[in-house]
Order: sequence, then C-alpha cells, then structure tokens
Amino acid sequence: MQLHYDAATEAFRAEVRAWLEANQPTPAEMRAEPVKSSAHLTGWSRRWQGRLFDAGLLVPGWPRELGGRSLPPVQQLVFQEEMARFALDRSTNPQGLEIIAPSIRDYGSDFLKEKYLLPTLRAEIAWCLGMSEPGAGSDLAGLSTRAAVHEDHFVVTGQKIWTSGAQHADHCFCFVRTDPAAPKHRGISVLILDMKAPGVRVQPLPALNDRKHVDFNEAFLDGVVVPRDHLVGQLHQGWSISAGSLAHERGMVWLTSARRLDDTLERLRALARETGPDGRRIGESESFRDAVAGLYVDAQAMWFMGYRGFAKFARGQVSPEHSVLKLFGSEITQRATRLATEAQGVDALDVDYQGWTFDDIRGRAPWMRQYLVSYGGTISAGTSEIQRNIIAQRVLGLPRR
Amino acid sequence: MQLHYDAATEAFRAEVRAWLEANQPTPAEMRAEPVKSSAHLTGWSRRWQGRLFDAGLLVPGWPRELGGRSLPPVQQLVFQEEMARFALDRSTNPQGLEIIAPSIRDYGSDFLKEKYLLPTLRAEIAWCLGMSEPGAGSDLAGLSTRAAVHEDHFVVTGQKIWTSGAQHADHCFCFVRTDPAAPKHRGISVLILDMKAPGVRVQPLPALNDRKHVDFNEAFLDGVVVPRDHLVGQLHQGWSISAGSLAHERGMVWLTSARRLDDTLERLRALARETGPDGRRIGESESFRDAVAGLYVDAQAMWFMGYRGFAKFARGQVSPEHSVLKLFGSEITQRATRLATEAQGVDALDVDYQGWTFDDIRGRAPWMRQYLVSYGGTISAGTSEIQRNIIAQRVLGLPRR
Amino acid sequence: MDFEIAPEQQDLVDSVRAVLAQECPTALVRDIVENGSTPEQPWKSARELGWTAIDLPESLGGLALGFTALGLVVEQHGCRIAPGPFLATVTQFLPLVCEAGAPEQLARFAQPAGAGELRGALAIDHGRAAEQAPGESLRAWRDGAAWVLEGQRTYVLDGGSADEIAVAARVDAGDGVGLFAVPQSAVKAQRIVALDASRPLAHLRFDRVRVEPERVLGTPGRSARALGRALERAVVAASLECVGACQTLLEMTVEHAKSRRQFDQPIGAFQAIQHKCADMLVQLEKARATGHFAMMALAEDDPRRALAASMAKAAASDCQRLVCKEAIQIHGGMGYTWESDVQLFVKRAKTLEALFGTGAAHRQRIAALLEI
Amino acid sequence: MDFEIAPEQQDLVDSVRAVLAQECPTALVRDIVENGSTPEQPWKSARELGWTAIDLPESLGGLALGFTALGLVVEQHGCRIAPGPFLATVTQFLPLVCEAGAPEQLARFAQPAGAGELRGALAIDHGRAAEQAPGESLRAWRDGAAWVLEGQRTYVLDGGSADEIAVAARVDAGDGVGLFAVPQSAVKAQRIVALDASRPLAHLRFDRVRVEPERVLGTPGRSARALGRALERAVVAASLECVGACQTLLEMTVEHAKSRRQFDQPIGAFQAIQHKCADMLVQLEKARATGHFAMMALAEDDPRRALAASMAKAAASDCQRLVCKEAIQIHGGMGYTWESDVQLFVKRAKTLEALFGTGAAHRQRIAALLEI
Repeated sequence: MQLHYDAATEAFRAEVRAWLEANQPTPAEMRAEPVKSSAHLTGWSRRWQGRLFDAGLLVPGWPRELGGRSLPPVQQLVFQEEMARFALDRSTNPQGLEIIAPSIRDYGSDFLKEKYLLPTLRAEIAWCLGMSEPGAGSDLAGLSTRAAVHEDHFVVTGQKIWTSGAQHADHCFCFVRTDPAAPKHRGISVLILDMKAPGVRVQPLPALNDRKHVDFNEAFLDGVVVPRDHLVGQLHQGWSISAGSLAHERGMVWLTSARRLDDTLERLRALARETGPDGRRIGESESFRDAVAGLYVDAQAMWFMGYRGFAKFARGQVSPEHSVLKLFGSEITQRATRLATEAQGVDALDVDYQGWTFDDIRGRAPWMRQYLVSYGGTISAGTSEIQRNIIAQRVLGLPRR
Repeated sequence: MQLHYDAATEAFRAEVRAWLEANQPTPAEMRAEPVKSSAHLTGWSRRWQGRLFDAGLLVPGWPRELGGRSLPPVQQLVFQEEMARFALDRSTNPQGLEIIAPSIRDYGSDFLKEKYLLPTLRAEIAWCLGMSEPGAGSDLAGLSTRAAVHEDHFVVTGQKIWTSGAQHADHCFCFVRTDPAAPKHRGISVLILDMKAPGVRVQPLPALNDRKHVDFNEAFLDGVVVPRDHLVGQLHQGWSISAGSLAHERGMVWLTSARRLDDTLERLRALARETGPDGRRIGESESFRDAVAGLYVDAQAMWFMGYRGFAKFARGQVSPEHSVLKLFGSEITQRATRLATEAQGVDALDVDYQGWTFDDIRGRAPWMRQYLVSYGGTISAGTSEIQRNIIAQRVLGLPRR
Repeated sequence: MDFEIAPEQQDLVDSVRAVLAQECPTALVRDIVENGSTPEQPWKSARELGWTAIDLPESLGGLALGFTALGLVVEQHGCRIAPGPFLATVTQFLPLVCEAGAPEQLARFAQPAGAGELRGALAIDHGRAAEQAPGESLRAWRDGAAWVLEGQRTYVLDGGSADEIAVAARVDAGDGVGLFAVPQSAVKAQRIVALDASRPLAHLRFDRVRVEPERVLGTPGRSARALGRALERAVVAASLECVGACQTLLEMTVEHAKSRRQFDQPIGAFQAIQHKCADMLVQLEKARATGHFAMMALAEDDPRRALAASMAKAAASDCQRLVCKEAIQIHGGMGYTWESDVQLFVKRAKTLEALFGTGAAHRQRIAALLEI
Repeated sequence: MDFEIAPEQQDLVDSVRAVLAQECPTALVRDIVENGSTPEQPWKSARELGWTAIDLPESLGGLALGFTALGLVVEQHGCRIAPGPFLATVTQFLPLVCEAGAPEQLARFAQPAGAGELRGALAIDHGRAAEQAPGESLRAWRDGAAWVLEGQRTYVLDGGSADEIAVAARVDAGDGVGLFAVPQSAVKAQRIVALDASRPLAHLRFDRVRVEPERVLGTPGRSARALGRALERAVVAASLECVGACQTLLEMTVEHAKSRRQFDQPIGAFQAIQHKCADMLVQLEKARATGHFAMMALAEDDPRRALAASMAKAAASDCQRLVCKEAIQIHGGMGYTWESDVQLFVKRAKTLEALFGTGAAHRQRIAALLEI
C-alpha cells in the first residue's frame, strides 16, 4: 500500500501533462461551437478526439490500432487523473466511446467492426443508446420494442425513452425483443439502427430544469428496417451484451463522478467566500462549514474507494462495488447542490443562465439548476433504490424475496 | 379551530391543578420507595392511584364506579395536559391501567370483571402483558405458546419475551395459541395467568444500557394450569382483543411521548448552557442551536398532531395516525439524545448513574444512557419499519406486495 | 382548544378547492411558465368570491373571518400552485398596511386591496426576515415632512407587476424601522429569471424615491413591532402555501407509485417506496399541524405568535426538503422531465422555502427566542 | 499509488486476525465489562508476536514495518473490540515519545513500550485535540531545570493503569505546548464509569507535579509540531479501530438479517432492511478507504497528513453513527438486550467517536485547513 507513484509512472504523467497542455481544445474553439447534446460531434471535438486517437491516448489500455498504447492499469489511471486535472472529456459522444465502441469490439462481427469501430473511435459517427423504454426503466427485462426477424432484415417497432443525444446521433445501439415467446430476459437482441432510416422519429424530452436545452429524447420506431448483418452478437443474446455494456459504462465512470465532485467542492469553497442573504460571509456559518467539510470528505472518499477497487475496475469487470460508487457519488452530488441552494437562500431563486452547453449545467449553472439536474444521477443508469438492492443482494448476500 | 379553551374547561383545569397540587405524591415518598419495574406497585404508588380513583381522575372518561367522571374528551385532554405539567404518571403499572383494565372491561366475563377490574384500577394487583415471543416480535400471528384446551382448564407451555415487569406482576394477560390447526392469526386466545402458578419461571432480560436494572424479562411457561373461567373473551378470538388492546395502548400514548419530548427539549436547553469539551458554551455552536430548534419544532408538532387527531384518539379508536405519532416521537427522541451525546463529546463517555428507578432513565440519566434506551422506542410496540408499513398501506393506500 | 376545522370553515375550504380545481388547472400554471401568459384567473375568482377580504374587518369591507380562515384558503392555493396576485396582495401587502396604517391609509390601500382592486407587494429584506430586521440595503431619511428612500429590495414577489409596494426600510431613529407605501411606478423594477415563473420576482431599485407624508405608514423609528407582526403573517402564509404544494406532490407521488409498474409490480408495493412515502406523510402532517397552530396563534394574537410563525416556516422547510426530493425520485425518469407537473410543484415549494427566511434562518430565530 | 494490501501486509493481517479470533473472543471482553476481569490477552500476544513494535525503528528494537502495517493491525483489533493496553501504548503514548523524545528518552520509554514491557497512556485535551491545541486545563511552568504541572487531564485512556503517561500541557512560552513523560504514580487518577468498560478512562489530577529535565520531551514552547504529529497518529488509529468495530457490527447485522425470520421470511429479504444494510456498507467502505488513505499519508509523511487524519476521523464518525444505529435497530429486540454482543461493539465505536475529537470537531478542523 502506498500513496505515491513510482518514478516511471510519474514520468508518464509528466509526458501526458505536457501533451495535454499542447493539445487540449482551446476555450475559444469550444465557445465557438457549443456542444448541444451527448451525441453532438463538433469540429473541435472531432479534431480533439482524433488527436487523442493518434497519440494513443483515446483508450489508453487498447492497442495502437484502436487508439491506445496497451497501457497497464496504473498508467490508465494516471492518464485519467490528468484528464481530471485539466477538466477534459475524451469525447463529446461519451456513450459512443465508452459503451458502444467496446461492445462492438467485444461482440460485433468483423463486418460491423470494420464498418463502425474505427469511425466511432475517430469521432466520425455519433451514437445513441436505445435501452430504456417507457415500460422498462430500471427493468431491462421488461422491454417491449419488437424486432420482427426476417431472412435478411429485421423490422423494428416500438418506443425508446431517455435516449441521450438521439437528435444528433447517426446510429442507435438498440436493444430489441426478437423472441417474444422467450422468458423475459431472453429473447433480447442488439441491432445497429440508422437514425436516418424511414420510420425513426425523435422527439425531445426536456429535463425538469430547462425546456430549451435537451439531451434526452423519445425515439419512436415504426417499422424501421435493419439489415440482418447489423445484428450485434448472437440472436436473442442481447442480455449478455447489456451486462457487458454496463460494465464498460461503469468501469471508469467513477472517475468522472469523482472529478465532478471535486469541481463541486471547489465551487462550494468559492461560495463560502460569497456574502449570504443575511449579510454575513456564507463560510462564517458553522453549519455550512460542517456540511462542506463532510462533503469534502465524501468527495475525497470517492477517489479512495475508486482506488481501492481500481485494479478490478481497470480489468473492465462488472463489479457490485460500482454500485457503491454510483450510489455514493450521485447522492453526495445531490446533497452538495442542495446545501448550496439552502446557503444561498433567496439568491438561489435567480436561475438565469445563458452559457448553456450540454453537460456544462453540472458545473457552472446556478446552484438550483445543478440541484435539479442532480436527480439525473440518482435516477438514471439504475436508480439509487436499484443500487441499494444490488449492494444488499450481491455484495452482502442478503436473500431475494 | 381555536387555540384557547372555553371558560368552563379552564375552570376544570384550575380544579385539576389545585387537586394535583394537593394530592400528588411527594418527592420524599417517591425517593423512599423507588419503582423498580413497570409492574412494581409501591406504597406511595398504591395510595396515589387510590386517590386518583376516589377523585374520579384515574380514567376520567369512565364512569364514577370505575374511577372516572364520564368526562368529555376535551376535559380528558386538559387533565392529561395538567398531568404532563406536573410530570405525573397515573400508575406505576401502566400496562395494567392502560391496556389490561380496558381489555377486561371490554372483553372480560362478569366473573373476570368482578375479580380483576376494580383491584387493577385500585392498584391492588399488578400485571404484565404476554404478547411478544422469541419468534413473534413484530408479528403476533407467529406466536407459538400453546394452551392445550381441557374441559375446565388450559395448560400453557411456551415462552414469552420482553415481558415488562414480569418479576413484580401478579398476573399475566397472556396471548396463547389455542388452535394450532387454524390459520395463523386465528386460533389465538387470551388467558389470565397467575404469575405465581407452578410452571412459571421469570428470567430477567437486562437492556443494552444497564445490566443491573431490569424491566424486561423472559417468562418461561411450562405446563401452567389456567382455569377455564380465566379465558378473556371467546376462545380463538384473541386477535381482536390484541387489536383492542393496542388501541387502548395507543389511544393516549402520544401524550406521554409528547410530554417526555418536552422534558428532553428542556434538558437540551439546559445542556446549551453547559460548557462543551472545547471550552465554549455548547449553545454557542450554531449547529447545535440549529439542531435543537429543529427538534423543538418536532416536539411541539407532536402536540399539534396529537391535537389534530385528538377527537379520534379520545374515542379510543385504532387509527393509523397513531403510527405517525409513534414513529415520529420515537425517532425524534433518538435524534435528540444522540445530538446531546455528540455535543457533549468526550463528556458523554461518563455514564455514572446512581439514582436509577424504573423509567427515570429516560429523563435524568446521562445522555448516552438515554440514547441507548431510545432504541426501545423505535423497536418495541411495532418497530419503526412496521409503523412505516402501516402508514404506507393503511393511510396512503399503497398496495401490499 | 380545537384543531378540527369548523364546519363553516370546511365549507369555505371546499368551495375554494372546487373553484380552484375548475379555474386553476395545472395547465394554466404551465402556460404562464412556458409562454408567459397572464391569465386573469384565479385572481378573478378570489376577488369576486371575496377571498381577498377574508381577514379584513367589516369596516373596510372585509368578511372578518380571521387569519385562520385565510390560512386555510392559502393552503388550498398551494395545493393547486395557484399563480397571481393573491399571495402577495393578501398575505404580504395587506398585513403591513393593516398593522401600520392610519385609518385614511387603510381606506386608501387596504380597502381596495381587500376588494381585489389593487395589487400589492411587500418589499423587505428576505435575508433578515426571520429576525424581523429591516436590513441595511434600503435606507430612508426625513426630508421636511416627506421621506426619501435610497437603495434596493431584492426578490420582491410581484414587485414588477403590483400597483403598490409596501416597503420596510432602515431609518436612523428609534427602533430603526420605517414603513412606506410606494407606487410601483416610482421604483425601477428589474424582473429576474425566477425559479418558478408563476411566482415572479423583481429587484426594486429606489433612487431617492420621495415619499409624501400620507404614504408613510406609522411612525418611522417606531415601526419594528408592526413590521414583525406583518412578517409573521407573510411567513405563516408562505408556509401554508408550501404545505399545500407538498400535499399535492405527495398525492401525485402516491398515485404514480400505485400505477407505475416495474418488475411486474406497482412500484408502490416495494417497501423502499412505501417507507419513503410514509416519511413524506409524516413530514407533511408535521408541517400542516405546525402551520395550523401558527395561523391560530396569529388569529388569536397568542403570545407565542412569533415563535409559532418561525416554527411553521421551519416545519414547512423540513417538509419541502424531503417531499420534493422523494417526489422527483419516486417519479423516476418521469419526475426528471419538464412535461411532468412534479417540477412545477417542486419549484413552487423551493421558492416558498427561500422567501421570508429559509428554514435554517427561522431555526436560528427559534433558538434565539428560546434563549439557547 | 496502490490501495491494495500488499501480500506481506496481508499475511500480517491474517495472522493478527487468527490470533485475535483465538485469544480474544467477545466473551473475554464481556468478562471485563461484567466482572471487571483483567485478562492478560490479547496484550500478551501483541507483545510476544511483536505487534507492539511494528512501527518502531529497528534501532529501538522495532520491526520498522511502518504506520500502514500498524493501522491494518489496529483495524483488526477493532474487529474484535480487543481490550488492553495496545491502543494507548502503541498508538498514543509511543507516537508522542517518538516525535518529541531525545535518544536517551527513546531508549528509556519507547524501546520498552515497543517491547511491551511498559504500558503507556497519552493525556491530552480531547476537546481541543482536533485543533491540535494543548488546552488550558493543564499548565506547566519552569522551576529551575525542572518543570511543574498543575491542573487536570480528563478521559485519559488507560490513565488509571498505565505505567507512564505522556502529557501535553499549556506553557507560556513559544508555541504554548510542553510535552512530558510522567510516571502514573505521580498523578491522582480517578477512574470513571466509562461507557465501554473495556476501554477504561480516568481523570488525572496533577497537583504541582514536578517533572525532572530527563522527563521533559523536546523543548516546551517548541513542541506544537510534535504534539500535532503524534495526535494525527492517535486520531487515525482510533478511526481505524472504530472502522473495525463497525465492520463486525455490519457482519453481525447481515448474519442476523439472514437468519431471523418474521412474516415467514428472513428479515434480510425485506427491502427496508436491505437498504439499511447497503447504506451501512457504503459508510463502512468510505470510512475504511479514508482511514487507509490517512494511514498511508502518515506512513509516507505526505503533506496532506493533517487533513487526512481529520478526514479519517470524520469518516469514521459518519460510519459509526449510521452503523451503530442500524445495527441495533435491525437486531430488533435482541439488539436492545445486554446479552447481545451488539451493545459491546456499539459502546466501543461510540467511545472511539468521542476520543481525540468528535467527527464534528474534525469537520471544523477540515474546514479550517481548507480555508472555508
């Protein structure tokens, strides 16, 4: 057990840091082309992801030809730490890079890999993920979007919801029911669906916070034809891909959470220096100091817990410990943002916010907006209640009812 | 809706107050004979209960011949308020007076009423309540103490637990299974069991807080013979008596909770004036003031919620609103006592306490002891979890699973 | 002592509830929020049915039903998150005028407000409201027989739309409080992007606003008591509107839990959901009971009125904190959408939490009153 | 950067766990609490197996395994709520002596303590420990070459039974801190009725105790740094013992939830119980990870060590708060009894929460370090 890194790792860190300093997107280009959803690839974001790919830093654990350097886990972590320090994301289509690309690599046919893997990694195409449905939120087994199976194609009919970035995505990595007679968690398959195909209609689903800026959508699928060769993995075997997808999604997601939490804590410290509604400096309040200090411990603990499970995470395993981090991180974020609104008092009611770009809301918008948005964290990708079930049953071994 | 009482009620209050001033037990006599359990009738407690009976104030809603004055509900409430003001309990065998006497009145044969009702009201005999069993805590339907039914007697075998005051009780109001073939909540009967009968063995069950002072016991029943005429109500109809008993138990219990909470808040205010471990006055801490003020609101709200449901409660109805008050009161008490221990810091570790008498622990013992004892409130008479189930299902109408 | 709603009060509550159900559907609120519409309802009904005059004496054309009745009506407004001038005019502007105004001022301001012909607002320092202090950001000084106001008041409910603004300012004499009635046209109002657009807020700038003697309410330097008593009404009313909004949030949540199915069951059958709902009910009952105590304490001028008002706000604060959280969470994905009405009620409740002193500020006030 | 326990450390942990399972059953703790017994275990094992010397340099006969190894061993002691002189001697007395002592003092006090031949205690002001302040209740002044101590130190762990007491006192020079090694026989010890009788506490009265120069540790007035660094070790060790106790509480609770049946099911099948257990695990993992970070920060003398120590205590505080509550509650009636071992673990955890600064005190310290 040790806190410090060895010299070779620190040398790698220095190299990464220098590279990021030289190659990160500039504020000017980011401002010029705001990112409007989680599937919106802009000029700068395509160029940035391309630079990462070429430098072997896009997916550092992968081989050169897939945008990596086959780095060992500890260097992957250091890379992520540096990305956190610079507050950089690798992609403006995170589900494409983090969930769908690994899924295609692991489950896709050679044809699909050829056609989609490199273009995804090079930010030439953008993706949305078609999992949630109105009747199947926490419960994927309840999904009812049908894909009728024909000799050389599928015909997909149904509705997806919470489809992030659907308005900008080129393709949907879409979970469909191919065998309605099979037990619920069987008979599910994954298709790659062209979002421009006839029968696809996308309708924005604005979040509680703001009507004008939308990442979520409903996607209505009405007789959408998907070629047979766009089946990912085996027919009716989508369940195992979903487990794999989520593993990819969760493998390093804690790092993003931890980084955002650090950022939130920094802004709470800045809030402490502001004048509160009663005319005192907010940080003069002992209660506020108590709460921020507690949240600071929690935010730091996110890192420590992540580091503890790190080796396992780096292997990309689905591990119930992810549920601990997901639950913990999302709930702390909610507590932190609510604390800020309460400390602001009446000032929290001014929710004017012009500088919206996708995801910025989490960091720079008025606290009340951030508080409302925090429910995304406790609801999506498995509600906090689902996470607690998983922890109780899979980590602690308590019996299912 | 009004806060003040009418003149006639205030006149009654003045009368009660004068009477209590003249008739309440003296500190000297209480000190001379400490009450050692919830079924321990001492000289002074017998005399005090007798005076209440004679004055028609023991059960003010009941008729004269049963120790009351047939008072209307609002005057019963005023009487309780005055008892609270004087910090007086009516009986040192509360389950006898509050649960068992009403049950005998409502369900007992003339023979049993004759034999037990007045002696109970006049504090000539003391009772314990035999409901909980090792395998049936929250779930009365799971009780397994058997009573074999013979022509003119029962033979009882089994084990009771959490039997308050069993070491001092003359009789046990005992729930037994008389028809093991019937569905679980049927086939239960209530017997009056002589605690001195052969086959009864009482073993103390000290609480987590203190090994030396015991109210709880285990009662082992091994072939205890109970005469047939000591059956309360109909054979196999004990379930309805249990509902009735609990109604009596809960009807005015919120008043005791509210009064104790007031007392706890008074002591928190006193704690605020003490010096904390860091050398500051404890009340100088903004966090402490915040917490005490919040608890003060809660403690006051106990009264207001009780008053809101009062008419219903006064009719002795089982009402799910009792669950709200039971849950709320017990959890506040726990938060309040924990707050005190945390504010005391290292001083909370000194748990020296000599002046123990039954129930005093709740009020005058070191805060840490009070905190530990507070779990009695959230566990006994239906855990907080059970109360939440009841509220969700019976008040809000959420479906059972 | 009677916490049960009297039959005639229940009739009033029922009629308000029925009228609001008809005239103030949530779609009306949504239309304000989404499109900036300015419906004449439910203010029109409030005016025509005399709700605006409930707590006004008969001498001013009022119904003299007392603050208890008004509180119950406000609670019903909260249940529908009713928009419009009712809350500010009747529970903020009117109380200050009535506490401090001379007879001719009552006739000039209170009577028309009670008749629904004048829309009022109250400009105080929300950050100091719990302490009942005037705050330093707006100062007044004497100029001959008149007074001059200089400074600002922020987050004034209806401050951009009211006809008249009742104003508390810091003065250098006596108890430090001066009260004034200022025409809205005399101030510079800057409307803000408010969390709940159906509760519009404005910052008011007073650039040496001259107030003639007939618009000075009471005696500057001897007005702290009137300000305190008026704030108590505003605080209790805000608490009750908040309780009403939370009541509906709980009802919506329970309905959702009964109808939404996951894992082949209504989610309301899951114990985790049940326990959250139970905790919401407990907080709601606590806030309602405390709010009702406070409205009676004010109606009867009980000596505990200041404490009662702060307790009501603190209890409403605890309530909205939990109820908003669990309402969104239990609604799951739907609760996260703009199209669900949950967000409208949450934003109303959070707005009421922030106005006239947060729960935390009122808890500090309670501690001070209890000499902790 | 590596949070995984190294194989040789894991071997140590496993051996400590095995020895304590054998030599320190809960019945041994119960016997102390109920009958005042004074078992020689597990101190005997700690001494014989060299656990007392883990973090001592080889020059003093130590194993030089570092504070990380010691922390892991302390955590294991917590898992068994091990009694005896280990905690006070090795994680309180020794650190102060080692931080401040001159070579001959190390030979006189640290070496025998590391060998388990001397039992030590640390007398500081728990109420000021988070700030690392000496506190005003014990003062020292120079008297020729010697020093005189006057005042008291309360709640000294093993203060009634240790051989030597390491003492921090307020002096009037320099940084205000003087450190001394005082024989226990020189002070008046009053044992208190402690919450956890297996962690005995005493108030120590210093009636003008004269301390000869060879017992003055470091230079009075230039000892604040040594005190702070020693306190960091004491704080982290207390946090880790607390984490260990909470670990066992969670294990006991999960076992109970699996075996106890109500309503025809194991209570652990109820979602309310499952969610409580999940929350307990989250807090436990948080406290353990934070504790492990802190022990590494101390072992490596990382610049974040002061912050890390306070974070460890704050995280352990959160953890015990929830874990104790839910452990009793989920155990239901059994958790309320004296005969259940739950109460023993709860009392240990609460004791560790109160010693060396509560969670709240350390959160204030964290805020100060973060310049909030």
